[in-house]
Amino acid sequence: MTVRNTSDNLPNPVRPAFDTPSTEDGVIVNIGPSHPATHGTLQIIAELNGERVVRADVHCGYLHRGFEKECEAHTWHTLIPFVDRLNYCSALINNFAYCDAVETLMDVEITPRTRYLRTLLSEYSRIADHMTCIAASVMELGAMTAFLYLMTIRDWIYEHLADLTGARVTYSYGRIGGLAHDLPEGWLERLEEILDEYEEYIGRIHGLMDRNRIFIDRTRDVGVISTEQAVHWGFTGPILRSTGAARDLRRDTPYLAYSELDFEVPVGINGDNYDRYYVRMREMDESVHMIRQLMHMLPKGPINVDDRRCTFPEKHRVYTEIESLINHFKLVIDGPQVPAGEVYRAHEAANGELGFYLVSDGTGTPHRVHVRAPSFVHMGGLHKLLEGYQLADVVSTFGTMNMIGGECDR
Amino acid sequence: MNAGDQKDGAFEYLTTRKDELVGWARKFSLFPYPFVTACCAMEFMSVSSTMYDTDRFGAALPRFSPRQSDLLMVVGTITHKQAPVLRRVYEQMCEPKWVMAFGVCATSGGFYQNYAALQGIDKIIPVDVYIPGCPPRPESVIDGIMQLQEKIAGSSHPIVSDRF
Amino acid sequence: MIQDLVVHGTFIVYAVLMLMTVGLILTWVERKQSAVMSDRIGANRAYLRIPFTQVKLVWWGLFHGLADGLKMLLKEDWKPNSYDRVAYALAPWFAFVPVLAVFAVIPFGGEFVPGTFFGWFEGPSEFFGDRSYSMQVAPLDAGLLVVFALGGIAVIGAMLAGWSSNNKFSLLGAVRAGSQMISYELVVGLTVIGLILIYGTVNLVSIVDQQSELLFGFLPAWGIFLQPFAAILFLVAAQAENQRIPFDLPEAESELIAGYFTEYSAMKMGLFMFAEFIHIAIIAALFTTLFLGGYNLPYMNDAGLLLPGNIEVALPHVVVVLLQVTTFWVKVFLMCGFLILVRWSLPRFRYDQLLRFAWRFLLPLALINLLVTAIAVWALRGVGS
Amino acid sequence: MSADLLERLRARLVDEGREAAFAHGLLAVQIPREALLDTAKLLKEGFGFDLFLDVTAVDWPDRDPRFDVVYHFYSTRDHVRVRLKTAVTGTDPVVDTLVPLFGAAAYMERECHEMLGIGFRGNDDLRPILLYEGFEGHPLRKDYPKEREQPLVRYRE
Repeated sequence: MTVRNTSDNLPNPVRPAFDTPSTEDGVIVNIGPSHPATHGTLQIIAELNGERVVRADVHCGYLHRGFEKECEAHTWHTLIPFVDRLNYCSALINNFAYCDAVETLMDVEITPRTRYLRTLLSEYSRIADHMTCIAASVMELGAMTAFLYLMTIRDWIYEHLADLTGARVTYSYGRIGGLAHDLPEGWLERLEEILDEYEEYIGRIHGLMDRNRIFIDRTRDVGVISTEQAVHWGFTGPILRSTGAARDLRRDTPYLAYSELDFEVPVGINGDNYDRYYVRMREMDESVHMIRQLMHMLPKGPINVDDRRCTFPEKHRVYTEIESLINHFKLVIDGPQVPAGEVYRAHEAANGELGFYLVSDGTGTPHRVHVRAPSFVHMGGLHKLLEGYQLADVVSTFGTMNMIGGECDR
Repeated sequence: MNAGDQKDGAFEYLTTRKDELVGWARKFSLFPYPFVTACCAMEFMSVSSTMYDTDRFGAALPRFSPRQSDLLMVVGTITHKQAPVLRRVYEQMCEPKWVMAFGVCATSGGFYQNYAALQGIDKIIPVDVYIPGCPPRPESVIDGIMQLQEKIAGSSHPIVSDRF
Repeated sequence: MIQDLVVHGTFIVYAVLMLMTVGLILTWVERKQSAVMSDRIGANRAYLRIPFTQVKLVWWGLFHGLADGLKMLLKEDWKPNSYDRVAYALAPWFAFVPVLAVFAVIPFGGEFVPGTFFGWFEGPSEFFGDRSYSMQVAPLDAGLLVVFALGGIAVIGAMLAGWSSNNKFSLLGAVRAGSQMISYELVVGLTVIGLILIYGTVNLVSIVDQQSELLFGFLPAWGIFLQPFAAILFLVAAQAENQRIPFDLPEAESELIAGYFTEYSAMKMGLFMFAEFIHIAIIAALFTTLFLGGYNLPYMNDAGLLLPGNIEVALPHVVVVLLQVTTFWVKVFLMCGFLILVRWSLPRFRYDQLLRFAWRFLLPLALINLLVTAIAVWALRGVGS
Repeated sequence: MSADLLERLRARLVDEGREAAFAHGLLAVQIPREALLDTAKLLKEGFGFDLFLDVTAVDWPDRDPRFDVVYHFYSTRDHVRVRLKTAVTGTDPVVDTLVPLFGAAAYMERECHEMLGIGFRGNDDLRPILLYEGFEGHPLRKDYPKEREQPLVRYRE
């Protein structure tokens, strides 16, 4: 039944940058891709001297699913589900960033309600994403109970989003020129409840971790990076902010409704793992603050723009008017006709600058879709954060980097 | 079953009792090896934590060493680059072992029909349970685990074989 | 003579059975307690069907441990290609047996007079006469030293396992295990010397006996009241020797896969894991013996109750023995629960921090504790008393 | 302030004979490939575009310089973006590497190399990063069939 002893014939998919230790007592250790701490999609080939990492060679790509190629075979609309699966921790932010890019190219202005709703849902997703990141990184440090608390509250968020979108993780909720549908009855009331629960649970995490001597020892002054180095290596998002630079696209180049919101940009001091943890914790609080404001600002009105180039006609009109029927068919079969041109739009995703570079040749299918994925850039500079620290620090540093395979490898 | 395996009643009775006992032990002690790669990881985290809690089925002590695990949970898309790693992990696992394809990508490649994604892990390793969904809801994962338990309880467990 | 054999044989069987059961139950306690701590339900599906009926006993998932054990027995026993065969096969036993053997010197009850115990049966009563035994497998005068001697062997298991597995992660785990256990063994030893100073003996029975007295007429003279710092230090160091979170570096899951037993499968792995659980019980038993008055119920000695104000209530021997044995196990279980509570609350250390913690923090504290104890004992009793 | 900066940048580049125009919120500059390194240096040192966002390429199979290599830069001081575009031919798709200027370029150039076959002169570490050793062809080129698999493991059956 089983096939054995063929292991030696299996090819090695990567070529390490070094295969002999640089010193006599060095050992080369391969960590990943199937290692409990590397999320299954990263391989770190490290040279150890004792427990100290001398050199590290980071390989990603184990989750390269051909997203960009796949996009060229789909219409502008039907590739939204693929976009979801880039950063699957916060799929809605990807959705909206992509839709925003296409809308910019089409020169469509979204309705006020959609604008506020997208902002609200982006922040809501950001909470879920940061929660996943913190949960995973504290679990890798051995704190199971904190992990399970965070999972509980995240599950409520997932179920709540499933209430809205029909899916727990990958929502496909954004549409070019709007959203799939409006909020269901009672959704905002439940949101209020969840935010209250969130505060209680996050209080427990603060109690378990913040001043925990072991946690501080494990994360303080580990994986330190300076602002200059971080910018040099292209880091953005919480990792850049942990170094003390208040760079946040929501503040710097406001999009959606962020210019009308009151929020702070939390920054760290050292750029170490503890700062990254704490920046994420603070950002979640800011997100909650923003959601509370948005719940009151949310205007009434339509959610889809009245633009026949991208918005589907209402169902009853499809069944009664020939123009709408043809319009529907054209949108489904040919896709929205996006004017030729190219655009780069970036949103502040949970991990950093998520940019969509779209090239259209004027048809219903993109000519080229390129994603500037924060995780991928972060992996490019990861070795800087690992070298000189201990083997055990690989785990905590990698955890706070929040590498998401789908986004990194696309 | 060939002619040499003709058994009398008492022996058959003992064999079934033995299978029942071994099946009982094996089905309630499934140490999973989480081969977690993609989006399904989010649901894997959910299903193994508080709200859904696979520990209830005795399947929540993840052993990250393939030697010590019984159930290979392939969670997420397997790409051609990942395939040798998965195959190697499968080969390193000790008998008896079961494989669960968690989500459509592991089952069939999902909607990634392109050069990079492996079109279903059953092209390289045998699979016992397929769980559909992109990603599957935790309930369907639990259903998958229970179906696997039934399968284990209902199959025969040879104690003396060529391998073991 | 034959009577001694019978009694000690019974003790050995009882100790081994009890330890196995406790180990098994602890696997369940760990699962359930961690589940309760994180609002889960925990294992609850494994059932035992009473033969020839359809009655299924679930008992809150108690049988999951049995299923685990049986499954591990029936799993393929894998051996690495290039390895030291003997070392690889012996390693789990080196980890398991010393832990089990430590229990031999721990008294789990007070004076046991079989003749009186079986008072209402003619046969046993005559057979045993008026012999009396202290309830422990090996009544050694140097009991405490034996504990440390055997505890030192357990590290060899981890080292052998890591070395013979032909795996870099195992080797790293073994190196970590070696340095960690040696460092913390030292701390454990130093914390206990304070107690030895106070009690003036290394005989565990006599140590427990002295704890049945009262301090100031109302406080049980338990080690924890005499040596509170030593108790805390002992607990920390013992948890470290047990290699559980926050000190589980030799098998740190997210760093070293499964540490020194990464390459072990089936029951060999089971032995390592089981040894860990029994080790919890042993630590709890040692702590109980040294610091919590052992089998002593407060205000009770071998004769009966001794309440504050010198009120004595005599109890029959049977009741005393049963009470003592029960007290012992209750204390052990409470301690186990506490150790598991710690394990599920804290993140783990880093290797260098762990060693620094032992050498720069615990060791000086233990030395200070020892010094203060020595001065206090000298001042209270005078030299040479 | 930022509009002012971009206007100065545009004027400077137009003076050097480049094409520069605003499109969808950023300044897009078309440069010949020889000028890439100098322009990038000018952007980084002269105008403060310190964050290297992205490098990728676009394949136009029917056009004569077949590939457009596209760079995006961001200024963390002034919060503006700029896009550099340079065309290279299908027969000699090579540009200069930007690794000495921006560390972030290393990974992205590796990706661009394996995905579209663009060479980066001066970057000696162009091992596959998203793909694997032994993968033939460049999947993001329009002439690579989407479903052409190159499995590493022999299939069962």
